Amino acid sequence: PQAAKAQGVPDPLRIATEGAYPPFNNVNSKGELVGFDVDIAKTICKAMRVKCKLVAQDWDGILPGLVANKYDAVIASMSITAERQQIVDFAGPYYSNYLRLVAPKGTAISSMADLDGRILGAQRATVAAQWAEDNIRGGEVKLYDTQTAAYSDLESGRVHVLVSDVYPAHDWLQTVSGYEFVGPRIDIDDKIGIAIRKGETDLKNALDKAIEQIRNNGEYKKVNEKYFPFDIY
Amino acid sequence: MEGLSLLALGADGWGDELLRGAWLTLQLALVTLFFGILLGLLLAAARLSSWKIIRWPCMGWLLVVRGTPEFLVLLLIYFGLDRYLSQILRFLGIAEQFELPRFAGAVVGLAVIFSAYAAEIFRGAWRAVPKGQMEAAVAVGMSPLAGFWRVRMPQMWRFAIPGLGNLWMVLLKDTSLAAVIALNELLRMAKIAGETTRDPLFFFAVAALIYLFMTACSDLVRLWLERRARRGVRAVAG
Amino acid sequence: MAIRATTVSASDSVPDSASDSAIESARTSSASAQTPPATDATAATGWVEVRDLWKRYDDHQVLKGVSVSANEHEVISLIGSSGSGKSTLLRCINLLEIPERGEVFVAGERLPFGEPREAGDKRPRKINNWKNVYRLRANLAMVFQSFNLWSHRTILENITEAPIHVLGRPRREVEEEAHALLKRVGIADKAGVYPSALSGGQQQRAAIARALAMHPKAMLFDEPTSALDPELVGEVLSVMRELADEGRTMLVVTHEMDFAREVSDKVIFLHQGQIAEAGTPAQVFDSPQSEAAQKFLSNTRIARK
Amino acid sequence: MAIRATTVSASDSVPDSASDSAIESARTSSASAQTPPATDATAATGWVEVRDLWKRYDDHQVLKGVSVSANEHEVISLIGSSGSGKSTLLRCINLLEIPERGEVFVAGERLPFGEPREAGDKRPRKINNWKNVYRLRANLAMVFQSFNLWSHRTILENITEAPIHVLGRPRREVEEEAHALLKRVGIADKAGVYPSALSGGQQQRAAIARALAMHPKAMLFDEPTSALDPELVGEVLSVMRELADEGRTMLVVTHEMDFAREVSDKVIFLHQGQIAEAGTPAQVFDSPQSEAAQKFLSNTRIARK
Amino acid sequence: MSNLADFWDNVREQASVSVCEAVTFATPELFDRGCERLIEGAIVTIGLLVVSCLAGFCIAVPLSLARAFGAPWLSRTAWAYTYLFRGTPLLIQLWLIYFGVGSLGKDLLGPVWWLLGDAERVGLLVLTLNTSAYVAEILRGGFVNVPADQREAAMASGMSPFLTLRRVLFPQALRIAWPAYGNEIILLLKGSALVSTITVLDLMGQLRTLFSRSYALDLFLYGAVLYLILVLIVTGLLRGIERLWIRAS
Ligand SMILES: Nc1ncnc2c1ncn2[C@@H]1O[C@H](COP(=O)(O)OP(=O)(O)OP(=O)(O)O)[C@@H](O)[C@H]1O
Ligand SMILES: Nc1ncnc2c1ncn2[C@@H]1O[C@H](COP(=O)(O)OP(=O)(O)OP(=O)(O)O)[C@@H](O)[C@H]1O
Ligand SMILES: [Mg+2]
Ligand SMILES: [Mg+2]
Repeated sequence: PQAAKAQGVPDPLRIATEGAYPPFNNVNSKGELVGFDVDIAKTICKAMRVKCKLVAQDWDGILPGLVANKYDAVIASMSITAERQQIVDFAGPYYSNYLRLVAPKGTAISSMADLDGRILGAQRATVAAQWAEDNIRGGEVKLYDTQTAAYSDLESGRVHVLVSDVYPAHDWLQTVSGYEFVGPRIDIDDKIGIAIRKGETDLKNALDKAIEQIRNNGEYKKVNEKYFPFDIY
Repeated sequence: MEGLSLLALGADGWGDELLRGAWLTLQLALVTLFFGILLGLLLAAARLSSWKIIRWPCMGWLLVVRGTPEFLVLLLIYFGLDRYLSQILRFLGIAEQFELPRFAGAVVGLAVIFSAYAAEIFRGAWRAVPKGQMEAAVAVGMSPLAGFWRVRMPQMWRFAIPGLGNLWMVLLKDTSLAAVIALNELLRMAKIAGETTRDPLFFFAVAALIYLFMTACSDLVRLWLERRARRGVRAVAG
Repeated sequence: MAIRATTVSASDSVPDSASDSAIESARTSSASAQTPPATDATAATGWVEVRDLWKRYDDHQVLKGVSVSANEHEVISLIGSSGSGKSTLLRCINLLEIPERGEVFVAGERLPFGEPREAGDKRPRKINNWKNVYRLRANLAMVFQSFNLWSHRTILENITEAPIHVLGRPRREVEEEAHALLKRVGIADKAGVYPSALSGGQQQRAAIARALAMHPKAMLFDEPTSALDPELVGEVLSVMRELADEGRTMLVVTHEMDFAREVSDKVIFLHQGQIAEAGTPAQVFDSPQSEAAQKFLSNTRIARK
Repeated sequence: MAIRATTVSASDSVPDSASDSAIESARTSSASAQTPPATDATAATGWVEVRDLWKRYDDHQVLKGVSVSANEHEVISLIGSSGSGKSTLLRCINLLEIPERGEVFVAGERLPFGEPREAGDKRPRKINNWKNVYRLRANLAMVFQSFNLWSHRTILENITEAPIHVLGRPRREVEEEAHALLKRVGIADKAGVYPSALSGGQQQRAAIARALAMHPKAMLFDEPTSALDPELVGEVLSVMRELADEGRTMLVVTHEMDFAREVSDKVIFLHQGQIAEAGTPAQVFDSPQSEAAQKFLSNTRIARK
Repeated sequence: MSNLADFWDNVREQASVSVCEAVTFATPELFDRGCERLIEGAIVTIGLLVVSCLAGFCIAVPLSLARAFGAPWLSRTAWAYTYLFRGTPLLIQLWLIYFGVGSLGKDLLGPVWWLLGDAERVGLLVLTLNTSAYVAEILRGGFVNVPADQREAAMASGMSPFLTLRRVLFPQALRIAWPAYGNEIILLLKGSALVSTITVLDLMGQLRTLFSRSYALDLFLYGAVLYLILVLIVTGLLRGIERLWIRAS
């Protein structure tokens, strides 16, 4: 590939991620950041021939921090939404997402109408929550700070059904028994991108190019397979 | 058993991460306490000033700081201070870009919050010192400042320490706000560990124990200080 | 020592309270009677003097134009019924209370508060130059009616506090002297305890010792013997006589008529915020002119004897 | 009224403080001199009595076996030098301080604290039946040396507080009486102000009025005239005479020897925690037996006259 | 019980609608879009504050007495309680009770589930327990600093300890403790924001939900202003009470 590193890309490139969203980004017991997002970030940096500097940053401050130039990019499974695009730009997407409902085994839900009168849970500040708020009329919606909290309330029975990004839910279902995906796949054309400050076109171009490059040379596939048995791009 | 192995020190467990978080929490809290008390005394003095031109802005400031959610104060100070300092430095031609260290940013933010509450406590303590005590001080020719240091201040502590003790406890836990500016203190470390292992409650419980340990130690110090501050005062208890 | 005292008395009649000479001169001052030359129209005639003092709390006019002048060596007793404004007068002299109207002179220096006032002007007065006030107060020790010992300091510390930190004298010297003073007032064994562990009379004696330790040029005593037994009253009386002989000016509020008669050069009878009677003890006690004084004195048991 | 008083005096010599009869009997008690029959070996002989009282602060033994007995109608003066333990004795009588050893009787009732003790036993004593103590205290008003007015209540409220809330008397009646009392002590115009705005003498008078408002059977005065002018001292003296005539028992700590001589039935001279001299005023003042008393009295100015 | 809950829901809805109608002419467009939710959240916050404040105070008084005057074992027990709640973060308390104890489920918890099944009730419970611990410590500081002679005067006039407490110690202790108590109420008001992490839609809960939709930082500014207004009201009330007392000293 190119000999020189990409133009307009800071070196080292400072990247923020949340660090509490397994299996995409989390911290392992050695204190290292790991997960799909993290591996992708490293792969992208390698492709751009710059050094990576990853920081774990609380979700609430992650966009303000980007705008205030505390780091240059956010790779944290952030959906590209119109609202976010008002304050930041996105490169990518680097994967795409759809939603599924999760419920105790045997819950009879085959269509949206079956959700009436049930309590639905979702993680706040996710597209799942947005979808639930916009589309659920007959039921109540509860919003949780973390995915784990939502799982926990599903187990205690305070909520009946979860609506969740498919991959983390898939990951969770591997670890428990008694719960399953129910109802249809909810496709909302959710694309996950890399947030950068507005107007940094050079960086955006470089990132886009790098994503394309790792898609082509098989690096992406390697990372993908490490976490999921299916292609999530 | 499984729980304990989760807490192992080193690569396999979370013990060292949590301890590092706790250490950061302690550092943040201690440094903030120092500056917070100084700032709090100043604010209390301004608040009690007989000049409206000093008193009113001070009251406004206290109201705004106490009225705004803490994490917002911290965000504003960390991100705002940074920008304005940069502008000033650029204007002076000293440096192109200024980056406030995260630790310093957190301390400034927490100290601003702490001092706003401490000011109120000092004000109450100020008033609680019997009037005759200060009169005796100025009557021997002490300036109000000298009287303040030598008479009012030592007597203020006994009224202030219970309230400050509460504030210290609040502060120790408010350090978790620093997570907003990417400092991995104890509570955030516990959160991260909890999310990663999908067992947040266990790590919260462990964090709670660590907090309890820290507060237990500091409470002993507080009780000692309180007893000391009450020396010479006939006890009402009993 | 003598030389220093002279230099001090020459130009600036109030010695700088922070310097050593202040103490020296205070100790040896019996030699130097200094009334400064009257440089302006309002110059004082006494070492401590108040003129036409008016003081009001809310709508209760406590002092209604009181003038008192005390020279060096002079002991002035203030008598009067309870609530007549005696304590308020003392507190105005060292500006613990700021009068609405009137002037205060200490050591011939006009305490700088505000402009001269019209009679009807009711705004509270402000003090212009506080520095001066602090300096003068160090020469004007006060014993409070309620003692006001510092509760966070031991008796010894109560006494050494101001000499060390206001006058800047060396600790060792001050402590030695404090022990001597405590012995003199009879509570040498209480040096190390806190005021709350003292009986009323012991607190009063500690307060007197605290005032003495300042070697002030003038002393303001507010009922300094109220809590003392007769034996100690006699003791304090003799201390005060010595002080007067040393050239100190004293203003003493007291209810003990014997005491007033025996120790003072001048007696002032205060009645409802005004001076109803003033003169030598003989004049005031034996042939009072005003009706109020006659009534007051005839009702006291001493007069009855 | 008379009937009620009789019923009260018949069986239970201490009237129930919460009922109306308490006040009535307190008011009309001059008729009924009740010393209860001596039912046990330790029965008291006086209305207020202490026996062999020992009290220590830390390692300072203040009282060393003091016994005092005061009958109804009796006024006992406690004199003695400052720090001799007079206030401590009064405070022990209504158990504000708990003595290590000794017995306290009020109204012939043994105040129930602890078992009789061996001489060497130094453990602090505990009180068994606090209820009794509260009941008796309501009949045993005290005027403190430092007045102790409640700073968060006006003067009027200071006076009405206990009659309303301890004795359960109707507010209107108590307030009327309080105004009358304030007038009697000459501070009727201060009813609505807080203690901090009062002069020393006014505070003392308010404290006396507060004690009087309880119509107690016995009163403990700790230097009740220390802050008063001679005119007022005479006034208070006459109030106390009236009280004594009404059958009230009084224990008065005082430094005014005239006062002690004129008003009291018995004078007790306390010296270093022990009774050095006791007897009628004439006995104590004119022919003291103990060396301490001789020295004390010879040093007072009164003795000198 | 359910009547009260219905009533509460009604108040919330109607008040928020009418408030928003009243202010809409003066407020920015972004605020208007979220107005009803924000006001509803603010009302929930006020409800939480008022109830937990009152209930917390009632618990705090006996606790502080035990701390200040109780026998050693009593004092130590009370200390352990206050220390447990002051020594751990409110967030952790909320989570341990809501998710932790709550995860035992409806069947195991039986009647307790009524309390633990509902997020708002858990929030109220934890806020109450938490604030009672802080207030207890503040009041204790007041009690031990009342001058001893004030108490003696009360005892000498025959007051029982309870009466002494009610008429003398308590008013004076409260006055000493007042500024610190004011602090605590304000801290409680803002601390109550944490109940949003257990799904309560208080002011902060609504705010964060709205924010997650729009990412408009201005929203937080509006939220801050709403909190500020609440604090202003609380401060005003506190100051008013203090004024009444200052007259008296
Ligand atoms: N709380 C206390 N702690 C320690 N010592 C005390 C305490 N209260 C009093 N004392 C000591 O006990 C002794 C007697 O005190 P008390 O107050 O009874 O004296 P008194 O006879 O009333 O004197 P006075 O006439 O000065 O009031 C004094 O020496 C005093 O120092
Ligand atoms: N802080 C205050 N606020 C309002 N009124 C006050 C205040 N201090 C004193 N007074 C009033 O002023 C008057 C004079 O008080 P002052 O203390 O000067 O009396 P005094 O002559 O010293 O009496 P005493 O002999 O009783 O000490 C009294 O009527 C008193 O009520
Ligand atoms: Mg006075
Ligand atoms: Mg005494």
